[in-house]
Amino acid sequence: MTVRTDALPTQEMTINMGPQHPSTHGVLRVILTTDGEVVTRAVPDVGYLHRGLEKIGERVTYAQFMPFTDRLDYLAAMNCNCAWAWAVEKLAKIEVPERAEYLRVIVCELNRISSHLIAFGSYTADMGAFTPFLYAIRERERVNDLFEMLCGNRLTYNYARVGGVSGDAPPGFLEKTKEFLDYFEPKLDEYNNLISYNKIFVHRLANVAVIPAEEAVAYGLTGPNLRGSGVPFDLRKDEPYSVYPKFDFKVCVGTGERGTPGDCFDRYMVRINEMRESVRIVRQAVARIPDGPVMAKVPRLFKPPAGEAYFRSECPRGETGIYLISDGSVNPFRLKIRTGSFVAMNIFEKVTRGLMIADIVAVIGSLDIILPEIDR
Amino acid sequence: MGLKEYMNDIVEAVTTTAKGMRITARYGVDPKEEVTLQYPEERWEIPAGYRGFLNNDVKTCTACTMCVKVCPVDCISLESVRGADKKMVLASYDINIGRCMYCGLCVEVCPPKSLKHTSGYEMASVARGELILHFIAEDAAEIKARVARQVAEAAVKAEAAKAADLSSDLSSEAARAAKEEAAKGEPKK
Amino acid sequence: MEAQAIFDTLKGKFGDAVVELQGEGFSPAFVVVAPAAVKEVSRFLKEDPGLSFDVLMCLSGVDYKEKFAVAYHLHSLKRRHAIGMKAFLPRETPSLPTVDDVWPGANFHEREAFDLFGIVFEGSKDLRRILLPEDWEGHPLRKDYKYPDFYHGIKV
Amino acid sequence: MSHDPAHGTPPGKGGAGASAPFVASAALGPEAHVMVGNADLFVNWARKSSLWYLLFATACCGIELMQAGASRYDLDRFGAVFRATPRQSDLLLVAGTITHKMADRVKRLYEQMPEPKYVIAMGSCANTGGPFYKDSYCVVKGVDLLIPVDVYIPGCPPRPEALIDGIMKLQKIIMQRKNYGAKA
Amino acid sequence: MEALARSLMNAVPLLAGVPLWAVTLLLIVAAAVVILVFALTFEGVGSLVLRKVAGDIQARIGPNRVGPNGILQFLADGVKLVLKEDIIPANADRLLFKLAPYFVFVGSFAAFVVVPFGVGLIAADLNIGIYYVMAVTSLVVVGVLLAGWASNNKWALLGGMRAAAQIVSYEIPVGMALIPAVLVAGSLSLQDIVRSQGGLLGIFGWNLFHNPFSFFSFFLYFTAAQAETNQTPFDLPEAESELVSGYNVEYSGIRFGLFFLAEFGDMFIVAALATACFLGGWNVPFFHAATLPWIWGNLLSLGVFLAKAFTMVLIMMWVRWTLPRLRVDQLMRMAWKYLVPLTFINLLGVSLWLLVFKGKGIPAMIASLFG
Repeated sequence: MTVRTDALPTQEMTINMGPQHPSTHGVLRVILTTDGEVVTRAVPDVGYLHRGLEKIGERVTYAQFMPFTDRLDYLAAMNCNCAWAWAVEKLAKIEVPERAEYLRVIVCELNRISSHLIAFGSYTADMGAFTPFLYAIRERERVNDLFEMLCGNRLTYNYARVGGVSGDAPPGFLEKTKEFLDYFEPKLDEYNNLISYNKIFVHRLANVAVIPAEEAVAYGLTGPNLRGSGVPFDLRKDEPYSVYPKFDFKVCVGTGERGTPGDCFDRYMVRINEMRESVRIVRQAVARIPDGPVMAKVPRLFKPPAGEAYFRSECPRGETGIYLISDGSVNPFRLKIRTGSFVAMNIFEKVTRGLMIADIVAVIGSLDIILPEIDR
Repeated sequence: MGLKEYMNDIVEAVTTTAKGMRITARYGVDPKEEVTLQYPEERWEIPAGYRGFLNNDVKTCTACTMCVKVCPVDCISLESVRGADKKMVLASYDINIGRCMYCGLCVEVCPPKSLKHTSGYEMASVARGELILHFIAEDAAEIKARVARQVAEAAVKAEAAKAADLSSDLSSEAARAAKEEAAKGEPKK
Repeated sequence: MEAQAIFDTLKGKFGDAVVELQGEGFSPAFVVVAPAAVKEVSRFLKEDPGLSFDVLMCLSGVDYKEKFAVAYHLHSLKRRHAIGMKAFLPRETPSLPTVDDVWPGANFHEREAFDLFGIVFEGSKDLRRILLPEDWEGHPLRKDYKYPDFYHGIKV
Repeated sequence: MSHDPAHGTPPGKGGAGASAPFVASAALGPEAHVMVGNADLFVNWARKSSLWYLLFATACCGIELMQAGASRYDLDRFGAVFRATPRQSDLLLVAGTITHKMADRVKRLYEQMPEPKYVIAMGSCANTGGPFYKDSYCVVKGVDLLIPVDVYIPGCPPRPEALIDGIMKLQKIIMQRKNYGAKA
Repeated sequence: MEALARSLMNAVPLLAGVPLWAVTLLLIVAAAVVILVFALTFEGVGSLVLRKVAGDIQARIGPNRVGPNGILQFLADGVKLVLKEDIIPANADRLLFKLAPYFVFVGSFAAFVVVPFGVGLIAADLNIGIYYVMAVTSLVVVGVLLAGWASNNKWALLGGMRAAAQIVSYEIPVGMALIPAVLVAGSLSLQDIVRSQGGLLGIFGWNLFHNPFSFFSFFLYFTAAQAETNQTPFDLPEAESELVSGYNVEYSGIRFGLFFLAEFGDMFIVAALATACFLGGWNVPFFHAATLPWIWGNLLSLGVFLAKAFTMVLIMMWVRWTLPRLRVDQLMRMAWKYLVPLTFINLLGVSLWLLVFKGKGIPAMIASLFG
């Protein structure tokens, strides 16, 4: 707390970047103590969207908890659905048919694209350029149309089931997906020309809030935040689950292109490149999807064997780990969901020391946090 | 900050800005790029499986309360009373769409497939009460009363029928007894 | 390295502080540790070159009806292996030493376990409620938690 | 304006239509029957056609609100621009779950808005607590326990079209409002 | 104005008895009303055009349901803002809070006086034209600072501080970038500057093509002016996403409306100065507007001037919807390390050019080659 006591004694100002602020990506409150524009301490205060999801998990059955996983991370609802399904299948050792796994990979990667689109769009909107945000939402609308055709809802899909998926792909779905991929791939280069390499944008992001590799590992960062610091750890490659080993894709790592590795620009560019990789995965999956059933034989009142399992899958915002304890009854006994945003918020206070107020907004955007994942 | 970097900064700033503005200009000039759907006039055609407001076809519904049990939010409230012919008669069937989360679990679990998603989504209302859809027009109490009367009538008819059977049994009893006497009487000769 | 091998090295080093290995039915096996020895065991798990568990994936409080437990899920980026560590706590005064100096990432997880279970982590940098409002009574994720009727005059 | 949610308006015609279960068509607000003079018409027209909504997105409905404001559904056609401060906005669109920790913030936001202000409860969470009605200990069961609500939009999350339908219904209500002349 | 008043009095016998000063006062008030009406309608229509241009660029339609094709949108906004509740925060500095919007609006509206709309269409052809504009537009800084301080809100305070730092430090490049036009025309009055770009050289008479330095100073002026009017690459004072809309956080109703109008007023002033000083003002290319009879000459020149000014405004809007926002320290670095040195070098270049070529630009020299 450096208080300059030379001629004019100045005092620090505490500002409430309160629960309602245009660029906190939801109801996050950051208590800033600033010395003019320079922030000396930024303490995040979370919990404004805590809805007690884990308590609900203990009171509903395994199948009934699936719609609640949509509300866990509503920008990547498919990934959370499938994470819950995979976790229960790992606990109860259920064999899922091949076509269901392919469908799950297709929808998870499509949802990763639409989640990164919102991350990219809202990040540029926080930096002041509002137009790329609307282009990103326009692309996201086309992904919504695909999901609406597949499972009947635009945002809270409730598509996966324990043992498979709720419904097979309607006719024309795979063609429409291919059509979307061909339409979407050139758009990424257009975004890069429009905003990613724009001088002002680069100056706002490069060398801001640098997270070195070992600090990212120590704080348990995962996903694009970890890969942005140069650690090539991707669960789909290093702890492969479902049918991911069948596809070849590159793990995008931050290389310090426009500044030092691990700065905001790297995390941003990792997400842009990851969208390209997801397009490649979905192309391969659509080309090689086998026929067959989409649902394994699972009794309606499903009672898994007693035991404990920890399953983690690669969600757009980092690793979503589900620690599931079952005592053999219809309801889960204990359910702990560990998410990427929760851990990203943990490092927020250390990273934002000495930055300016405009950079606080940049750091929130680069960590790509989302509040229901933090508060659950 | 060497002079070369200084000039490079300026040149890079101008070129990247120009590249960005060329793209926004292309969108600005080209009317084909516009994707707006003027909602009240043009509407997005809803795909087949869309999970809109729920609708229960009351005739085929067998009041088996499977949907009430499976709903994670308890937004379906159902009252039924046992009819004369032992089948359940629906007294009232309400779905509170203000609380429903449109997850579709009830539609999957409904045995007679009477509960289905419609493609409706426009039900903005002024009072919170209007968010409760009532699928049975009549008031629940009237239906209960009517069914109770039917059950009572059926019971009375059953009583009468039983009484009639009883008496017929008696008479047939008596007739058989008489026949037996006759039969017993005859073989002694 | 296999869970059994990890358990043996720990058993060798810490003796009776390491109670047992929950292997069967637990998909990452759990090493059960006495609460007092949590800090030393975790420091050893992190620093030992053979194990080098440098990532604390998840720290969760569990209410086993008659006793509490804190479950740590550890993963090593270098060795690419994972292990679970569990410490059982009495139900009345659930408290154990903190690990946020070993893994800085543990602070938010510990605050959440304190907030939702009431497990006190001694020596923690900043142990406050994280998810619930400051003036909330009770710890919701306990099995015997009764929902409050009103909060600030609003019906719960 | 908050009242017991259980009581419903008496049902209209019997028989379940194929798509529209019969609910009495929503009455157009408490002052539907009032005769509105010309001055009111002009003032109400002005208020109706520049509804600046507060950028207040707490949960999933916030994403649908953003998509309603974006290119395909374009709320800007109705003159509805998003404003960052409650001082300049006249429509509080509660989009998402309101938890108890957030409750007094919502009240403060509502009180900071200058007077002719309207509230739309968007989505099940804002209407009645939605998916978290039964088992959640920290969700406010409906935002009308905190602030008076003008229009409820069902849906979880409601489509952007449902949001625009709700806003158009609010515009009809605004057109009915009587500002000048003797109070009826 | 006196000459006009005297000619009016001779023409109209009825006015003979009225003292001269009364007639001139009446004329001045009439001119002021005309300009105020023009300014307010431009600012209203400007806000609608801004949202239409934004819609176009962002692949959507702007406001089109209020009135035929959205024309009455600004009227609806204006009436609604006037009828809003008048909120003054509890322990805000009430007097300064009320005063701030008027400073900002007066600051931006007073500059309309010297805008050369047409051959004779100018409110007051001050001989210190540009100097007067620079002086008056700096009143906006005072207004914004007052708004930031008086509304007793930390965000507003930060917004006000940023505005003060930004506008003050961008006054210098704006001023320096306009001086080349003054040097070429040899007078501060805007009418003279515009007349100096006339002649039958057509487009090449413009200051823009006079010499490479003045060509370069047009772009410097445009960037610095974009900062002067708080447009997006430099809209830090009311940064929507950082400071919850900066200095006008606590303003609602018509007070916010005044800030809103003043912003568009500034945009027009900046565009008008750019047209007058670099793009030949009301000069019709290859045609001498003054030769036409009185009415047509003015109308034609007014039309040409407005066309050029509106294209400049559209270009500012186009830049506004493309670029992200600078950070405060980058803003200062750009002003003091890039714009100020460049404008000084530019100024040196222009003056050396005029010294060496005795005041003739490249087009003039080429024209003289061909006789």
